[in-house]
Amino acid sequence: MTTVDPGRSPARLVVGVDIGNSTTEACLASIGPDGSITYLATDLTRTTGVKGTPDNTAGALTAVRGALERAGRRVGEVHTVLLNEATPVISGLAMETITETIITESTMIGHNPATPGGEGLGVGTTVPVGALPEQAPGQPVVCVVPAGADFDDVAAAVNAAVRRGVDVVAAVLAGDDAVLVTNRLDRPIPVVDEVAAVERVPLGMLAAVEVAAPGRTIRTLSNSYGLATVFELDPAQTRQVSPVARALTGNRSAVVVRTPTGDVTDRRIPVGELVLRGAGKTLRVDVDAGAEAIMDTVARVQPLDDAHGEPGTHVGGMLAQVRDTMADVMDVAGQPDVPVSEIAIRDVLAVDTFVPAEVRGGLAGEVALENAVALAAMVRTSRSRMQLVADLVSEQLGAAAEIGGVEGEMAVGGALTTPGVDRPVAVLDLGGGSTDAALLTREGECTAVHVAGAGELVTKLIDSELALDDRETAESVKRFPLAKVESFFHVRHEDGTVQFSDQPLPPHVFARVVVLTPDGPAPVPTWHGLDHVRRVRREAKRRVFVVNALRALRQVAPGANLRALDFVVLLGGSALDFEIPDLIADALAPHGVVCGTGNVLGTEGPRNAVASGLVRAHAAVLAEGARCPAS
Amino acid sequence: MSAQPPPELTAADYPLSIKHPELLRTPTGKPITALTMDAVVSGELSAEDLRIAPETLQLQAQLADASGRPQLAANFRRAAEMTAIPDTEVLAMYNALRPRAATAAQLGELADRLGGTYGAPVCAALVREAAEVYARRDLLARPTADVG
Amino acid sequence: MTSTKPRTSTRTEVLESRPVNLDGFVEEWPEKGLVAMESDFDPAPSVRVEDGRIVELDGKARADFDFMDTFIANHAIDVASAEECTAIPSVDIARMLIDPGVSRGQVLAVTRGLTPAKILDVVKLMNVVEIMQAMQKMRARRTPANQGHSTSARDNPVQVAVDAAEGALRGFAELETTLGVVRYAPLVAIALQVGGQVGRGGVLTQCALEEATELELGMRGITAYAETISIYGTESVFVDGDDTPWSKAFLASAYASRGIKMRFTSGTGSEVQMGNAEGKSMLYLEIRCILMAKGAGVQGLQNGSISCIGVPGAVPGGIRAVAAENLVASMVDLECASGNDQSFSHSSMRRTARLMPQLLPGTDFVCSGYSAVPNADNMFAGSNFDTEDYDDWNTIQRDLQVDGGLRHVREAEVLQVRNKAARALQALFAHLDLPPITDDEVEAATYADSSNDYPLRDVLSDLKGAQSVMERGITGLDLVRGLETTGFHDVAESLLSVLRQRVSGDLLQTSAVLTADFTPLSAINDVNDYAGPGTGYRLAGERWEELKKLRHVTSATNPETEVG
Amino acid sequence: MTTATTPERTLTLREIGPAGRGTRPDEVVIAVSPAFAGHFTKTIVDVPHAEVLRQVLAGIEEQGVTARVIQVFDTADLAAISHGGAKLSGSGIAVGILSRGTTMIHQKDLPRLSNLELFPQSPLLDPAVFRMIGSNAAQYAKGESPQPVPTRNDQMARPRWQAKAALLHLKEFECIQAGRPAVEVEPVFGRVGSRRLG
Repeated sequence: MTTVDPGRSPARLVVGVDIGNSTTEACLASIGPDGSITYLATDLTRTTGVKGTPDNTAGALTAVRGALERAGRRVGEVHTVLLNEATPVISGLAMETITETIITESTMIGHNPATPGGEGLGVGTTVPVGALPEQAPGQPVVCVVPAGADFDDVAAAVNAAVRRGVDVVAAVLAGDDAVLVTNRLDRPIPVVDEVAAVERVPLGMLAAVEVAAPGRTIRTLSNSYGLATVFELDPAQTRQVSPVARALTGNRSAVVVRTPTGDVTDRRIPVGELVLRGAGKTLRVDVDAGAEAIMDTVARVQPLDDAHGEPGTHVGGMLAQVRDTMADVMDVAGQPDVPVSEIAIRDVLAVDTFVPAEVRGGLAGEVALENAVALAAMVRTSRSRMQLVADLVSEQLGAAAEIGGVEGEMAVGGALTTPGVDRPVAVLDLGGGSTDAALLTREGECTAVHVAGAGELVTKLIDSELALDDRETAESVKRFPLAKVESFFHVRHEDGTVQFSDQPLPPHVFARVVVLTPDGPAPVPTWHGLDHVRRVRREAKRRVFVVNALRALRQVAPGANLRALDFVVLLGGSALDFEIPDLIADALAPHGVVCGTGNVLGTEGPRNAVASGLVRAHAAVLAEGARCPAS
Repeated sequence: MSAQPPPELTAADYPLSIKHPELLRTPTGKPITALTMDAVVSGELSAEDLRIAPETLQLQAQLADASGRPQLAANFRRAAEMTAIPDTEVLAMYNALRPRAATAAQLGELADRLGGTYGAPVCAALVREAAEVYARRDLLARPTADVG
Repeated sequence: MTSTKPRTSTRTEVLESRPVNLDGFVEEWPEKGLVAMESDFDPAPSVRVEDGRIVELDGKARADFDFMDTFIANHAIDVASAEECTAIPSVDIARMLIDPGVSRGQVLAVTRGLTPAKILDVVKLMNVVEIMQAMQKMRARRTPANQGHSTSARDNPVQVAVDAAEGALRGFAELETTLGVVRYAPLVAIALQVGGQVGRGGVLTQCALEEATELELGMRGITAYAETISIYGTESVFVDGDDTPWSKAFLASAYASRGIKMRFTSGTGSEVQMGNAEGKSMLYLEIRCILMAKGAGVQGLQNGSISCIGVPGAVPGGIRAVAAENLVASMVDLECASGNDQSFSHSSMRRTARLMPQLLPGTDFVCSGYSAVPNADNMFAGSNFDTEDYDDWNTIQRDLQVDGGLRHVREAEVLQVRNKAARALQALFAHLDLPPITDDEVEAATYADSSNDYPLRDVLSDLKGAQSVMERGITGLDLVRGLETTGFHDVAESLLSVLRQRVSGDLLQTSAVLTADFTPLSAINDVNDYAGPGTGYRLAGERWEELKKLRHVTSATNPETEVG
Repeated sequence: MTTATTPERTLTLREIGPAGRGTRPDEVVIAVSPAFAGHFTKTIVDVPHAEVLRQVLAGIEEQGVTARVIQVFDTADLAAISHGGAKLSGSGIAVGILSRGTTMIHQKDLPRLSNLELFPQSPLLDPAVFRMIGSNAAQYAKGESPQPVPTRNDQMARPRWQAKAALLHLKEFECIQAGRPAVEVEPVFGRVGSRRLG
């Protein structure tokens, strides 16, 4: 420290430090008295604690020391550490299911067992298999078989009844025995199996059983007029059963029982209101109105001042929790408390999604894809604890530490070091909890916004839409490409190319859809095919990142006109994703925007923008150049 | 079991950490008394400082001999030789000694490497003995792998 | 069904319903090795030395040796005294073993030259009381001890830490853990180490895993010792386990070269269980394992059937054979961690009887894994004793005045160390930026019994944290630093003292443990000097006063109150 | 009909020739050990071998896949039996079954000591589990991705079954006929007290 005298030293060593939600980055540079910058080294480490809190100090020090080590410089040589004004951003996620399918009076079985038996349509009265010996010949019957019955015995009982003249036209089984039973019948009939709650099938009622050939779907029971024909319905009754037909569409097998008031309904679940305040207005929107309605409302109250959810609902709970977490984070000994009332929700993103849910009243664990709304919310506070971090860093390193500027502005500064980029430039920082945009105009004016929803929401959508119930697997599906293991020695990638290997693949991935992680293929526990998984993954990314990219850029673009943007530079961890940058670039292409992943300093890729931006800004001040005014 | 030179330490010198801390050094040359909390907190110590030195294993071998445990002493002498071998290579050598994992020539090379590169004659002798027994008991790797 | 069973007596029904009848029992089949220790198919003892080399062993010429014979002949048996020792009548050696006038050292001078069949011939002469009598003298360390398991059905590190702390406080000298989900290992091993040191400074810990990871955790100073290095009594089973005596001997040296205490594991029944006993009795094969371990120069052995206990447990005299195998380990001067560590019987009476041959004479570790968690949380598939048995165990120690290594501890003390262990781990996780432990978890851990009593953890974050421990190269030093800077100075000092021991190598000596004042206590400085009544380890003085305490003891001064 | 106890079925394996390699891609081979349905008639927990085989066959048939049964005589090692079966299977998938009930699903390209699914705890295998094993084997043969059959665990299986399992293992080894090649068999099911074939 004795060797550094800011007044006379020819060059001073500075370190820009960017404390982000998940990573802390450092950029070490030497600045000449004329403001000329020589970049020496960068470093990256995990952020310690929540961004904007004193816990960040440890990570900041690690990054500074790491950069110094790479450049072969000593701690004592550092003149100034430049920290970003990192305001804490906390995001929360919630999901509300807003539809529910209910079957009453056990009217319908539509669970699509993997292996139904026989083919065709059988219509008759439901009779338990045990009562077949007493059944009088003549009337067509549908045989209902309870759990535990042996397939040989069932086949023998049906064959015996048929030989006596009983017209057994179809069967419904509890066990997974349909093929076994049909293979043993003298006269084949359609059989639907794996009906777990078969004891609740109404007996003595008229029922229709339909099974289509492999690879085909049923035609009669999924058609309202087919049902009308089978059950001799009048137009009013036909209107009533149309939901049944709709629910069975696409199935290979189905059972419909005609009961006096049986029905299938698709009900909307009221899940409460979202109250949005901004632009001098307070608007309310029902969450079950769906994402489009919510986002329209959000757009009408821009800029959003605050949002609340109805107490007692998931959304209400989530919004309250985000607020509380922020209050806890800001709670530092020796500092005045931040009242919860001062912590506001500044953005909300709603996304339509669906969750596979078991149908209420179903007899065979039928699953319906229910509609749901996923919400991401973000809270910011104007207060930060960065001064504390700066003090601690200064004390530990024995160097000056100053808080150097607003993140968005700094990010733009750093992005400008990407080869081929010039003002006006917009950056999109694709993070874990929020997506941030900033614009630097030709005149040097800078505006920045943060919007809710980023990588974590994508993971959540993948997790629920594929019914994985395992965030780790969902995270892998998001991050790595898919493949199908076709044999122990080759996989087919999602683009259709085949890759062979010399070593046999591990047995647990055999015949499975896998994600190709750096540690090798990991199975995705789903019965869906590769194409479906891929579609879900890409849709989730599109609905979050593409929607947010457009939303955020519109907020910073002059006159909300995307065409007014020339260059868009993607930054942040998710800019390293293998397809998100392409998805965003494709969406921006029609607006004539050049969009690509940043390459900060020509070497760092989408990393280190803010840290190097801090250095640039500092150098500019030294050279008494113009500085981007705070927005 | 060849006779060892007369031990300099006796059972009464155990435990060394209490009776003879002055004899104990880390592989980095620090005395054991330098392993203090202050040194840990200030970051002066690295994981390397918490390893055992070959000289210490030789001292423990003397104690084992002095208490009538020649096999234990021999193990410590092999261990003293192995302190110089990197972790991954130790595991690779272990794997080479598994049944039908290496050919006679490969085991011979392993013994030579131990005896030459690492100056580990006792370990080398163990590997040569294994090679001889494996040859007799059909436990060498077969030239053409038969995984069927 | 119309067929009727013959009428049974009400008494038979009562007996049928006794738990012991849920256990399995089988007839002997000596030709296949399904026999404990008395088999006509075991070889007769013999040894012949030429030019300083054993050329005949138990009726086999060197050219016919399998690799166990070769390794034992080359490394385990003292060639100079082999012919002379093996010539001593077996009955004389058996008598030396139980004669208080013959010292342990004098016995060792004979046993070092014995062949496997000769050792079998000796112990076959001994009944279970004589085996115990001999064990009392031959145990390597004078002071007996015990080892505990601390695991969690959910791999919850908080549970592992607090149950380790309580276990250490209750007296376990060593603590062992393992995992359901292996990737959790780094967090659970850290938890075991921290919890153990909170309970009692100087406790040694280990995490049972596959060799490479287990060695790595040891090398980093996150664990202190290892014991799951299995050996087998026939060549074919040894090869099936993908090892040989030479590979295991090499591994033993690898551990020592990193300053890490290690013992092998073997036990009666494993060979017949795998169908390759080669027609030899279970005990004969186990004696071969014991001598192989001796020859490898490993300081000790975990034996007593271990995970195959159901096999000797089902044949006549099987538990006598298990007692004998522990004795043989001790009489060839190895540390013996003597089993009692796997679910053994549905009958409590039988569980207790199986323990007596180790508890009464005392062994280096009476259990090589007493479950310091409820058995449902025991990831070693259940132990012979668990947390429910603490009070019974303490009472048996007090009734018979024997030291089984545990003691009764008052509730307030238990709660205090559990709470402190949870808080220490909470602070350490925060310091290392590992997934947070909440105050609710600390509170739950303080008062919990099983994993069901804890809030669920975020497994994904934990696994990422566990991975980061490995990636960031976190070592024992980082744990010390973290504990020190977060104010757990005493815990940090204890852990540093344990780490310092690996530089000294003192824990590598036979039967070494670390006392509460961090003195290494091994067969060198705590020599078993039993020489008959009134000598050797006696439960007396301060330790006996400690063991007199139970949960409920009526006060003699004021019978309306309890002491405790 | 559900309450009536079904009469016990019997099983004989009628030899129909040497075990050859199958050509149908839609077949699963079931390879049984030397003492299966011969020296022994039931598993360690008294599930009749007739029921074991019937349920595995049913699981395969329900998936629309065909099955061939072979009996191996020269080994009682489950991995060898299963892998040998897989090599003869047209689909490359086989189910190997030991007399005591221990079962494995294998695939021909895997190393012998590996497997697709292993059910080592013979005391916990009941007819329903054997059905699921057959079903999964057939799904592998079709190139589908079945969820692995849930494995159960019981800490007290050791004291109750460990020694008996060892004994049965030894007995099965006694039935090995070294050098006798595997044969293809036709399972013939009957019912106790009835001449009617199922």
